Amino acid sequence: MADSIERRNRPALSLHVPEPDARPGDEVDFSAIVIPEAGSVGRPDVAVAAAETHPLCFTLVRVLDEDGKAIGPWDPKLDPDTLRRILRDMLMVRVFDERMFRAQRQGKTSFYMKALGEEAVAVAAAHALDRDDICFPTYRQQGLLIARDYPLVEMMCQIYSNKGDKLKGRQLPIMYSDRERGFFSISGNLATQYPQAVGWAMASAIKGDSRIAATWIGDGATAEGDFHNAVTFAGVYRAPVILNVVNNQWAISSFSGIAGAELTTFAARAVGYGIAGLRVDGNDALAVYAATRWAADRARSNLGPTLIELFTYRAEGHSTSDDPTAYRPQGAGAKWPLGDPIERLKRHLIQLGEWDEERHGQLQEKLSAEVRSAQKEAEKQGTLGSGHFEDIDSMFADVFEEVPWHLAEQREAAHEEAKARRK
Amino acid sequence: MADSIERRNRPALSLHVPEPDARPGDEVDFSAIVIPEAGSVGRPDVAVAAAETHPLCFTLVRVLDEDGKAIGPWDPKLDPDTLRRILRDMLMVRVFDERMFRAQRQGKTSFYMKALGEEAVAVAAAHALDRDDICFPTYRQQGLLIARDYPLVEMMCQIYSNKGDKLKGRQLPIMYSDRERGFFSISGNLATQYPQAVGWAMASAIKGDSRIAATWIGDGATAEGDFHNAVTFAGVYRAPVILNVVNNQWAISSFSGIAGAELTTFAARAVGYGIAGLRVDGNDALAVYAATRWAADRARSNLGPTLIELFTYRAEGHSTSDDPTAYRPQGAGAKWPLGDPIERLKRHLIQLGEWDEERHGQLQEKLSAEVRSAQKEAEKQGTLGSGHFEDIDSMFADVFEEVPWHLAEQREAAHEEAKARRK
Amino acid sequence: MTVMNMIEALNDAHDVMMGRDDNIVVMGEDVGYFGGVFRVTAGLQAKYGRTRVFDAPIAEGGIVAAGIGMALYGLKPVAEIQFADYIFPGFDQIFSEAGRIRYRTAGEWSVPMVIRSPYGGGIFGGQTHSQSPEAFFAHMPGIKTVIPSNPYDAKGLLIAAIEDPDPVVFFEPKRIYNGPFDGFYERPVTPWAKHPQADVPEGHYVVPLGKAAIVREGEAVTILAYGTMVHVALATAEAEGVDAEVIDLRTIVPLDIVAIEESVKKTGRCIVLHEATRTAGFGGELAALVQERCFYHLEAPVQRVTGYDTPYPHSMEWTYFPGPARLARALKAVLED
Amino acid sequence: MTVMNMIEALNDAHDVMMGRDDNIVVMGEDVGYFGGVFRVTAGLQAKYGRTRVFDAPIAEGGIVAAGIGMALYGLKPVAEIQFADYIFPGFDQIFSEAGRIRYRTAGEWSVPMVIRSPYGGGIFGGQTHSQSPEAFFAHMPGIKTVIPSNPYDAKGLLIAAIEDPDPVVFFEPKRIYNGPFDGFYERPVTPWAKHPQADVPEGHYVVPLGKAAIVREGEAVTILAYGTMVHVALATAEAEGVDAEVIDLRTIVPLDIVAIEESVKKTGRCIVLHEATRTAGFGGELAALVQERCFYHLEAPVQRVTGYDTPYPHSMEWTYFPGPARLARALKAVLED
Ligand SMILES: Cc1ncc(C[n+]2csc(CCOP(=O)(O)OP(=O)(O)O)c2C)c(N)n1
Ligand SMILES: Cc1ncc(C[n+]2csc(CCOP(=O)(O)OP(=O)(O)O)c2C)c(N)n1
Ligand SMILES: [Mg+2]
Ligand SMILES: [Mg+2]
Repeated sequence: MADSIERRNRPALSLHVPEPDARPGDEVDFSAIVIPEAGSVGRPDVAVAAAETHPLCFTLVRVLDEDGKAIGPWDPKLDPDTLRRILRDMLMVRVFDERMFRAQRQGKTSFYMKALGEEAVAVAAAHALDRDDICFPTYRQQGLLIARDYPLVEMMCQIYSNKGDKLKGRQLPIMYSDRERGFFSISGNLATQYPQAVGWAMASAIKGDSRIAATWIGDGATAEGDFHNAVTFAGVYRAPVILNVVNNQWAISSFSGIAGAELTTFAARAVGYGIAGLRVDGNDALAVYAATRWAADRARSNLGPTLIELFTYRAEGHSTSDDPTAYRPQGAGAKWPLGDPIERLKRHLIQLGEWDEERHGQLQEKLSAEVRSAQKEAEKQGTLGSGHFEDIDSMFADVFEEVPWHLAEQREAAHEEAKARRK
Repeated sequence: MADSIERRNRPALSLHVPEPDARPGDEVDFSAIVIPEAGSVGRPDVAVAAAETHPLCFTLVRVLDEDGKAIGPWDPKLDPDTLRRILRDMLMVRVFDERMFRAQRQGKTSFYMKALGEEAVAVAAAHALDRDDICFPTYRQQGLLIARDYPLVEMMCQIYSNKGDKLKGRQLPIMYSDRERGFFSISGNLATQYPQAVGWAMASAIKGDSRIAATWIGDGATAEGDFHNAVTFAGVYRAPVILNVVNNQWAISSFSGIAGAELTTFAARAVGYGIAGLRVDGNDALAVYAATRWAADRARSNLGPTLIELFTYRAEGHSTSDDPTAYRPQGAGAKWPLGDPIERLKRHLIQLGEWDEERHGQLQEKLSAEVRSAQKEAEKQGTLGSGHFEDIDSMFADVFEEVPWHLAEQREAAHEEAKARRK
Repeated sequence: MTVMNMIEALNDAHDVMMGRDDNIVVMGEDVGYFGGVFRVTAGLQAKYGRTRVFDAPIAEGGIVAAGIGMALYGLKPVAEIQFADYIFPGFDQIFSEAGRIRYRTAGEWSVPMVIRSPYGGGIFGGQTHSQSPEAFFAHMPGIKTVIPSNPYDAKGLLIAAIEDPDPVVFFEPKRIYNGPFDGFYERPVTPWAKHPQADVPEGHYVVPLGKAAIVREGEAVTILAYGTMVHVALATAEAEGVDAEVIDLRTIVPLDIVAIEESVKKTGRCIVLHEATRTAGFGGELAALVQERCFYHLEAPVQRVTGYDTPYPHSMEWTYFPGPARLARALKAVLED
Repeated sequence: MTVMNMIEALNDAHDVMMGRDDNIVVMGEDVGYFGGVFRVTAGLQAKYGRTRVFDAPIAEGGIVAAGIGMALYGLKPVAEIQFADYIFPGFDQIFSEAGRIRYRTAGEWSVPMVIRSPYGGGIFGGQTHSQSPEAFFAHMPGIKTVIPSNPYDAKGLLIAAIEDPDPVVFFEPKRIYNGPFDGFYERPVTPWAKHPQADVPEGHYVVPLGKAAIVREGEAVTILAYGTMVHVALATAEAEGVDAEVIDLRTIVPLDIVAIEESVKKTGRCIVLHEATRTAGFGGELAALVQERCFYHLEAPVQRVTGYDTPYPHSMEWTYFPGPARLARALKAVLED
């Protein structure tokens, strides 16, 4: 056995507990964040061996520079209409979020979550994917639904759990589901969707289909075992799936260091599973589009999964239940060095001569009007506060395809209880 | 949305299911395995940043060359007595395994698992660790107990679940536990010990202790969520723990490709968690010793965890319940290019002039005699086949520290049932 | 009709269904080339190919989750969990996901999936190869739980489970894979060959989920059992010369409440028999239901005969196992009451 | 004596114990700097330092496993699982490890650890912030399960749990964190302030595990409840003018069987009340025990009043919740029988 004596000369051990750079009262300080020049990162062919992508796990794929110019090999060279559509969708997400946040504050629903500052992550990806590729999102990818033209009224009815709610008041607000648009039902249980997406992709491969799957997870939730299960299965079977990690650097009150980001990147996880990996400026819609498209082409060509870390920042609270000033400095979001995805794409379009402040103002107006009228429409069907979805038979439906005797008996009892109450 | 038309020009997807190079009837072929020269891999200072170790995750730390010479910076330069002790312990494991395997075949117990060909993994590590460092092993690290002088009779009584069994017949054979020697109870549930070891190490750091933890897991079990939990926590809190992955290339009938080893190494997992990683020739006792010592020094110096992949080969069946010729070529073990850890260390000692065939033969004799007499001793206390541990009160003890009423009632009923049976 | 043991019958159920439906895929640890540690999937990879029958990483959570994803796509995954003792890493995906997806999507999506797992004791498997965790699954909305007791039912129930539109947990009492076991462990083991329920029809047939079988008619007392315990109940009734009615529940969710009520109202006495630990076991649910629905017919309290509330001890298997001696004492008590 | 709500009482229990015992460490998601999403650990990190109170990665399995490792070392970890709905990734470590380590090592090692988790419905939390999974834990050998119903008990029981030598799962009914809730949801919410059980002694005191409290004496019927449901039982008894004896179980394993038996033998009638889903819920165990032990005193079947066997529906919370209307109907039934 090694001599125990020398151990005594060692320093006592101590536990390292990661702490963010700044807490309430401190100055926000993002100076430690290394930001490579836009266009400075090479773009490997989609057919390269996974290992050749691993250097890209330690940098940032960026396309838009400070003046809004698109540069370098990752520029997807999108036509102005597509660019305007992406801008429009991101702006719609923001306007919609703002409105629904207020609706919650007005007691019209129990809960809401914004994607402020992260709109590019979902919107640009949606445009890079094929329309019939399936998405296994988290609660912060409402941009996918907006980009795939899910009616605002449908979204609002779900948020209100009202009579028009397709999900019959069963799900927490924003836990949307829309099979028609390839948007899988959001689960309250973090990370569960990640390995499910891999299973879906495996099935697509088993059947010789050509549709792929894309899934999203937050930085915090990567700690769950389901993350490991997903990447393991994706790697072993080379499943046609895009594994997105949305690193907005915060869970609820805990920062990404508590999820393991102090000494490495989330993209670097790809190395240990032998799959392709990319680390991307998540506030650069063109970079997100290009990376997603690269991974989609790779998956569709039967070359397996790609892990994409989307480096962004959660500019506001985690949800309507959260006040971020309790654990991080006020206004941290505004100081985020990678800027605002909407402003950046707007600047790009203007710089191309395809957009201007006036049209931007008009668009904003138009979208606000759309949202307002959708809200009026939705509220005709009630809100959680007044006129929520209520139907005893429905409460017992869909537990199983058919209602077994014990649920039928309980349904009967529920009806009688309701009668008794009315008296 | 991206144009769906072009998708139709894509090849249909297909599922990749990993297959080993050879199945029963095929020729064993290990030619694909890349084996760097002994001594060719550099040894970084224990204080380097984790990232600087990552190149070592894609090679093999080796010390003993073909002629049994120890070469290169990883040579631990052990004195002959220590070398002989390691040789003795490995040989003891082999002799013991052989004997107990036979005992199971003779119906003296229900189950047994050998470590044939992997003896260096546990034995050399035990000698590199401090005596009071704790081990969270799997069922294949019996070498830790042998190296820490756990009485053979104790081991056998546990294997026989007999009256002398310290664990009172409660555990499957070989699921040893010995707190005194820092050997944590083996669980039937794979991977559970891995995050527990990290928690123990975190506690040691919290208390300013200087003891570290070491844990082992098989290649197959790395797929469990507990593996991810362990490495995540170890990385986040920089816990003083050595995370060993024993890659013997087989689970039961499934090879390491099913665990994700086709396109990367298990050591490479370290990269994505930002911790140190080493990949080691697991059949080279000196390399195992040196790597373990490097990781132990690093952990004890408060520099955090190291993931060590021990590259070896499971030379025989998974357990007494398994016949490997059903899924891999006969005699694959004998052809393993990294050889036999006992033969290699023996050659080294002989080459140093510190050992010879005659003494080796005598040692083997002596160890066999020790095992035989221990077996006689143990069998005086019975075997599972005849005279296993049986005590109704004990069956209800240790569920909780104190026996609550419901267990007391059940104990009473069990006594009455026994009485009724005797009639 | 061919004589099959339970393993052959389960293997045949896979074969019959995979031949009929290309969407059925089989995955699990060691189920591929090797055919499973209990050989239930033997030969299937050779016959149906590696992309329909394949080994999975050792990650029960991943196996269940991947299966859910495949079911969402439109496949019918049949996943094997090597031992029921190892199903728990997949617990969250079964409970929080498989069991709720149809509900939370208002029927937009569903998870037709079967999770098979060898289960129960009697093989000296120690704490982690012997457990009977059915009660956990019976408590999960949206999950059906099936436990066959013989080759005929095993095949028919597995086919029904595969054809079911909802997730089904299918526990296979491993002690009776190769022959019925009645708890008289000192007697020579009997193979299935001599057993009537080992005559298994070729091809497709169904034993419907939710239907119990009255395997012995009687007037004195009703014994509710499933899996291995059905054989213990039958043998003990014989040995004790008790006119017991033995009901093989076969499915515990949904339960065949009609069969239970009719029998208990007839006999006025009831014993619930299971191998699982007692407290909060499924026997509690059965006893509660019986006294709720047959209270005025009961002449004695419903008795539970179960495993003890301890881990399953390796060497003391026969002291732990709820065999004929334990059941006999309960029969005496319930009949004397 | 200070008036405290349940959150303050639980926070105080941590504070009192951490001050007395350096080996107590607190970990969980958001419990450190922020003090927990329900503020139960507020101020503890500032007072006891970052190595004794710290945030954990979002990995409930890792939290439980690391806690087990710490307990094996000799610390006393108190881990928070943010919502009981999210405890399932840690299920295997609780069931297969924490609950069995003392047994499988014949006492060589043990796991003195507390796993706290906010639990239950009534806050419009939807399917995944409302569940009551106690029955799963009651079925685990080696695990104790505690559910307080008021600030005084919450502090005393948590101290007892921390001092207990075995692993304890401690469920905190989040609906009554800030005030007792009796199920009359249309009435104004009442704070704890006015409640006698909100008078919480300073410093150390213990409410022993395994002891129930008779919170209302009565002759007509026994109502067994715990957590939020205790308040529903009391209010309903008043509202219906029923002479009910209400027992707050406080600990479901180990159970205070003496209190239950004495009461039911006195009243001859029994209702079991819980929020959890019905089938294989803990109410089944209670009903089974009562009829086993009090059969000849029972004048009516034991009734179960529970949540329905569906996921917890967001908008229909008050139709789902087993409130006064449901209990009143059961009271009528059990008293008329
Ligand atoms: C299994 C599970 N554990 C805990 C929670 C509670 N919870 C909800 S969101 C959240 C933070 C998630 O952070 P991250 O993954 O980074 O996603 P983000 O909100 O930043 O998009 C937590 C802890 C949960 N929903 N599920
Ligand atoms: C959670 C769990 N799943 C499955 C098993 C069954 N099982 C026991 S050993 C084994 C193979 C383990 O292979 P590996 O991790 O490579 O370890 P090795 O036996 O090669 O040392 C399996 C699948 C188990 N014991 N626990
Ligand atoms: Mg985040
Ligand atoms: Mg292995």
